Amino acid sequence: MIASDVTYIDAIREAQADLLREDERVFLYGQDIGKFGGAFKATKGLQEAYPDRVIDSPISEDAMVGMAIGAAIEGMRPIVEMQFADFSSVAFNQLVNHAGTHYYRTGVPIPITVRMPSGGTPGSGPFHSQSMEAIYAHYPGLVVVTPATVSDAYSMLKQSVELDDPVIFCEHKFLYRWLKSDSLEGDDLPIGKARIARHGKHATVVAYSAMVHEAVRAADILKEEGGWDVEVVDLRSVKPLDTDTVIASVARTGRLLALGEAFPWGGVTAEVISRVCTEAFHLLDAPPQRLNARDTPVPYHPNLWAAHRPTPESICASLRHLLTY
Amino acid sequence: MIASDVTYIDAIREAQADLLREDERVFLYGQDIGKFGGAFKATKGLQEAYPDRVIDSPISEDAMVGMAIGAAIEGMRPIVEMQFADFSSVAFNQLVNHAGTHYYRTGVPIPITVRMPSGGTPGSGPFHSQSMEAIYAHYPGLVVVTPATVSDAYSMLKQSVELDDPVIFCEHKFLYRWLKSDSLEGDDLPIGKARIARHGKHATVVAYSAMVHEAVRAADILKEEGGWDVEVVDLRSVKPLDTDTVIASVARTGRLLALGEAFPWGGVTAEVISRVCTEAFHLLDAPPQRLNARDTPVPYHPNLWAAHRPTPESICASLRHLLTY
Amino acid sequence: MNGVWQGEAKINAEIPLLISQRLIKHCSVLPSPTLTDADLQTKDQLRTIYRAMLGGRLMEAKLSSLYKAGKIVGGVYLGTGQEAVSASLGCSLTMGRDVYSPLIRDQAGRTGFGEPFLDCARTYLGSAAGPMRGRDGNIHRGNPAEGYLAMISHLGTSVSAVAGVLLARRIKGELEGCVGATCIGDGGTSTGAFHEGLNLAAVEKLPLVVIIADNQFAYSTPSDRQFACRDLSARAEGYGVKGHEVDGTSLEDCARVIGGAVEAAREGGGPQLVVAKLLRLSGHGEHDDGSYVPQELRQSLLARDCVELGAEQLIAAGHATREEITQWSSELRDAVQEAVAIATQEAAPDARTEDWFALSTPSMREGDYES
Amino acid sequence: MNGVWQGEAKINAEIPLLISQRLIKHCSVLPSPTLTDADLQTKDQLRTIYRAMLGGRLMEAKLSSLYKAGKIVGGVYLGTGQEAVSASLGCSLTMGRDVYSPLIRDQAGRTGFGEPFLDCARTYLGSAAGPMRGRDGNIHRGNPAEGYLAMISHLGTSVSAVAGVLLARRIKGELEGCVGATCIGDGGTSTGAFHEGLNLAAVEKLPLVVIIADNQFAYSTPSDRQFACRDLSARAEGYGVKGHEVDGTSLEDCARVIGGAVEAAREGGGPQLVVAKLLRLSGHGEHDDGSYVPQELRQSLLARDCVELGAEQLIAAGHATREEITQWSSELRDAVQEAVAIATQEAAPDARTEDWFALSTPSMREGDYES
Ligand SMILES: Cc1ncc(C[n+]2csc(CCOP(=O)(O)OP(=O)(O)O)c2C)c(N)n1
Ligand SMILES: Cc1ncc(C[n+]2csc(CCOP(=O)(O)OP(=O)(O)O)c2C)c(N)n1
Ligand SMILES: [Mg+2]
Ligand SMILES: [Mg+2]
Repeated sequence: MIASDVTYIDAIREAQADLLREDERVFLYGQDIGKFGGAFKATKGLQEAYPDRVIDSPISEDAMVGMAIGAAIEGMRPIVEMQFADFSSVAFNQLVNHAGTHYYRTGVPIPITVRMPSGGTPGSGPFHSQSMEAIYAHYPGLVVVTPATVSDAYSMLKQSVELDDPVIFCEHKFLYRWLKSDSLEGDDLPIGKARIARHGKHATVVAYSAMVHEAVRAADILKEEGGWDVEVVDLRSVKPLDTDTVIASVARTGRLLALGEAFPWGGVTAEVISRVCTEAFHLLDAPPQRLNARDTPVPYHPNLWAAHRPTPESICASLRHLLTY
Repeated sequence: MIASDVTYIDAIREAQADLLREDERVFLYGQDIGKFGGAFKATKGLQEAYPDRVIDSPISEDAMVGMAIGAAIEGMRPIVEMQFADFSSVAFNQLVNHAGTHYYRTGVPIPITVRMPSGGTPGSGPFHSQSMEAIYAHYPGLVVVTPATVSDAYSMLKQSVELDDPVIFCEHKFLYRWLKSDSLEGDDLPIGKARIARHGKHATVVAYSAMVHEAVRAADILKEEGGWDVEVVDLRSVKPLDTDTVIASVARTGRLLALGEAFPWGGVTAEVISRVCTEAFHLLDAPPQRLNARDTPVPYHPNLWAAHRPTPESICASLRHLLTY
Repeated sequence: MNGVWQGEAKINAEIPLLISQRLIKHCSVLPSPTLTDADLQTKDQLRTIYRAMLGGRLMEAKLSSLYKAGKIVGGVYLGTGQEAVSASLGCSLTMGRDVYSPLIRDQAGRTGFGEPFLDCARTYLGSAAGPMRGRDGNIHRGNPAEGYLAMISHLGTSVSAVAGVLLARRIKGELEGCVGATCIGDGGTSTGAFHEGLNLAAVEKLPLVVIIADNQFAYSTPSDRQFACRDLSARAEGYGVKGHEVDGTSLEDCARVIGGAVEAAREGGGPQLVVAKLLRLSGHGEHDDGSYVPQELRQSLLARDCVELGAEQLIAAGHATREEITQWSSELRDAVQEAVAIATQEAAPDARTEDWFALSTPSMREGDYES
Repeated sequence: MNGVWQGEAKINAEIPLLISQRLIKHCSVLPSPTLTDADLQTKDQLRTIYRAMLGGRLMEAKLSSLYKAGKIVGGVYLGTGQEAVSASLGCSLTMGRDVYSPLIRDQAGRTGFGEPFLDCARTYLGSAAGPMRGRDGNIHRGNPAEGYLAMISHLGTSVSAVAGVLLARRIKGELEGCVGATCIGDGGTSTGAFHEGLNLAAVEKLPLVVIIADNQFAYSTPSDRQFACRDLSARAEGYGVKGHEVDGTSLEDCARVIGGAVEAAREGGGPQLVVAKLLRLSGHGEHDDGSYVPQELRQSLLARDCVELGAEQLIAAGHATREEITQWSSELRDAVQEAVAIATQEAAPDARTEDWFALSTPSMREGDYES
């Protein structure tokens, strides 16, 4: 499909429509995803077209994932929609201990894709804003993807379902309607490959999901401000994490900022810095920098929310520090 | 109490006995902790002494933690025993989203202590061996402690219960009966302070929980082998993480190995390396090293188990690499 | 709009006037008041509950218009049609003595329990002076130190928390005469947390009242996609708790049955499970027009507006006059207006002076450990 | 030892001899066989089930002695006393067509379902040739590709997984004639996972059979600390599923009721919940002497040994002779011995050649990314 002005959420819907059409093993399961089309309309109209394969679930996240695991064992390719990523906390056990261990234990892989509407939006508060990628990436056995663009949302969802392994698909709610493109088609990079979202030579920002756009904005500001050329690497998936592309960028720039919207302890930024420092220490011309959300629940009020997560301003501040080191 | 030949599990039992005796707000809640004394006998005899404050729970980890949260709001100091840390996955939501957010949201802290029998032992397999500290440390609002010694098991459990905040108390099953001391008393360091477990000048190993002992063994081997003096820092708590003590040690040695028994993606080792590299980059004379368990479920068979986690041999290999860099 | 509610007009200023017109239209379907349990159905109690219902309705009407005017960010969730259930519970409890953990559709119950409108307005409007200080919003509020718990979003999780407060009181020897109560929707009963919590409370025989407001939908999901039993009250026996069913549209019935369940718990009868049948007379939130609710359900008895019906009941029983109700209504509307006016003018939280700490103990705080 | 079980001797070689002695002692308490449902109680079926029971008992006896000899690391969990329940389910299912997710005390059911003793021995002994290749152990085994699921430890989680296999078959149009089944203990019913899974299956009206083996204890915890209802079968109505109760010590009753539940599910009767009453005739695991089980319970009818009683029933009904049973017993003992002998000699997994990957897709594997 070539569309003009297609949004990130459109891409997710289209990917699911394509998957349902192309692959009989695919079915969708989640709360309010049927006639209602889902809390974010990611499945709008799909039940009408595929009444047996778009199924409304009870409010039972643990059983939703358990059910999907069973269906996957039986050869299906379920896509489970969490209404918000935050509610997957209740399915944590089935995800990490059942889906994540199954292939290693039994040799039978579990091809489920769990869609997680992730990340903050103003006014969403502590329980509708979380970025849980680090939680799922820490455990063995799960692929964790974090598309930042419309075409990645589309192609990576399709790839996720095609993978034989369980995939945690972190889709960013802030991008749903804000991010537009004139096509669903992109470069179709495979999961596991990072992309240079913006080329530069003075410093590397490693980001993913919505933060890629904030990083690009910050880079634009610094270009304007001081002629700095900041490179932005979009990780695309955080597990596998494309260390090679990150290190190649650091080799060009000598400077690294790891940027994420999740909580600060551990997580993607720690992993990125740790990998670069253990594997490519001597490429660094300055101490690496790190920027995450703050170590509190995501606050409700837009004033607080905006200061809780990294912003172009705070990214610029980090980068200035890094560039002038 | 001064005992001779007191084990790590004795220390945990004694701490609970003391707490029950000294503080009427303390009560214990968990599966089989009453008359039976708990799966590991950490509460042996305590229900007899305190029949109203040592309570057997149903197999309901979510509700066990929810109940403790309510009791804490009401001014009590519940200690919840998970039968194995691995089963806390089912209580993950109550821990991170209810206990962890409460103080920030309402101003009312939640003084619960959740005891997690953690870590691997041969033959325990994927679901009775996990080290979950990184999962809980990633979320805001929880203190995560990882005692490595008999006296720390004792004093840190008492401190944990005295804290107004929720504490994830990771006690290592391998140490339960293997680790002995002639006294419960130690230096009584507060939670949040790391300890130099072994002094050295050539490299720093940052470890915690059972891995402290493996690190010390490795250090002894290298001393013998090549006269190397390896310093071992016992983090004691991973959140808060005592960056100052770690950096002070790296300042002395110039070399860092971060060591942990948990899964390799993210986690304590990434956090340690990331902090040292961002805050004390120039103290490092060599790229930092990192050693964790492998990225699979913890295997059942002792052969596999022993190769899944770091061993004195693999630690020595890392250290040799580091020392001769 | 596809989803106009039969009772849409009820949130405007004319409630008491509408009542009298509808009284005539509806009186054929009205059950005659059964005054069997005279103690509980006192005039005072019904008047108190009704005022809380009206307060809830009017506060929420205001929240809805603030939302539509773009003055509230995030969601607004109304309890329209559920006020009789909610207020009957809230008014049966005493702040300071009892424990209450309301859910999303419990404005009336919160009001009945004694929460000032100002706390509500401040939370929705994100005032730094509110109980949640802008850190959390809308229905995620409470005053835990007073036994008024602040829900998290994850459905079912309050059940065990309320049980925990009660268990703590038992250990302290202070349980006598206390009740803990919480609400849940039909959809929330599908959560593991609900099951574990209710079972735990049953094992401990705690004085816990759980109200299931079975409003036929969980967001857009109808009950037959949520559970397969005839009626959720069939679950009580399986937990070994006392079960009750009640017509959630009837003030009189709710007051009697819910009040009775609270009393039973208070008097040592153990956990009580009350299933109230009604219809959510709004969308899931104010962003949702609820167009998926079938017309026949909107016209069924479940769709009766408990605020209208309650006024009819009060008037018919001689417990209140139309004038009094008009009077309450205007007093409450003023109180709502005043609360909103105050909260609107209060300072928003300031990120620069915000305490960015999730732990209360200073020595446990790591501060900003990023470079 | 404090916790010697009344039936301890039953795991030795003399089962059929013991049976005849006990027959005399016990016959007064034996219910006369009710042959109402003649179809299901065929001679063949009972003989098949009994052989699976014996197989389970003998395999487990061997596991216990291997454990005590230090030849098995980790835990050993026996189903002693639960064989009639377990085998009645396992034998009602057909591998390849049906779906089965057994739990910890289901050696007899596994045997009845068709798992070779060798798979069991290999898993317990950690053979690299076993279905779990030493990666997982003991009861955590299965052959998922054949509809024989490999449980994780977390109780309750299998219910939704079996439901998922069935839902998948429905979508594929292959559900006709299939049944999915799983077991859980009294304690496992307290988990949220059990509740969510059973409720989901009920909503989807899947052909799922859930057996609750109510063996009076969860580890050391007696049922009155686990649930407050009269009987767990009271839960069926609340889920909208068909409930059954059965004396778990009686082969005849288990065969009839559990076999009947499986048939009912197979024929479109929707989910079936069977509660079997019995006593765990061992410790929780072989590390536990079960000394907390009160003496009166050990001497109650719940403590009847279903293997002994089953032999009596078979003999009394003329379905088998004592000689046949002795013969089966020695054949099965040989088979167990042989399996253990093979597994014992097989190579353990080798860490150096182990594939250390948790993902099946090579391009998704990160390898050892530590330096
Ligand atoms: C565990 C969990 N999953 C999903 C949600 C998202 N959610 C919020 S309200 C709601 C519907 C609740 O329906 P019901 O319990 O019937 O209450 P009602 O809204 O009808 O009052 C859902 C799915 C949630 N809050 N918690
Ligand atoms: C969620 C969870 N919590 C705790 C455990 C630890 N555990 C394993 S078996 C068991 C007792 C189970 O009792 P029951 O369900 O009655 O089965 P039984 O052992 O009596 O057959 C417990 C607590 C577990 N496996 N899963
Ligand atoms: Mg509802
Ligand atoms: Mg049991």
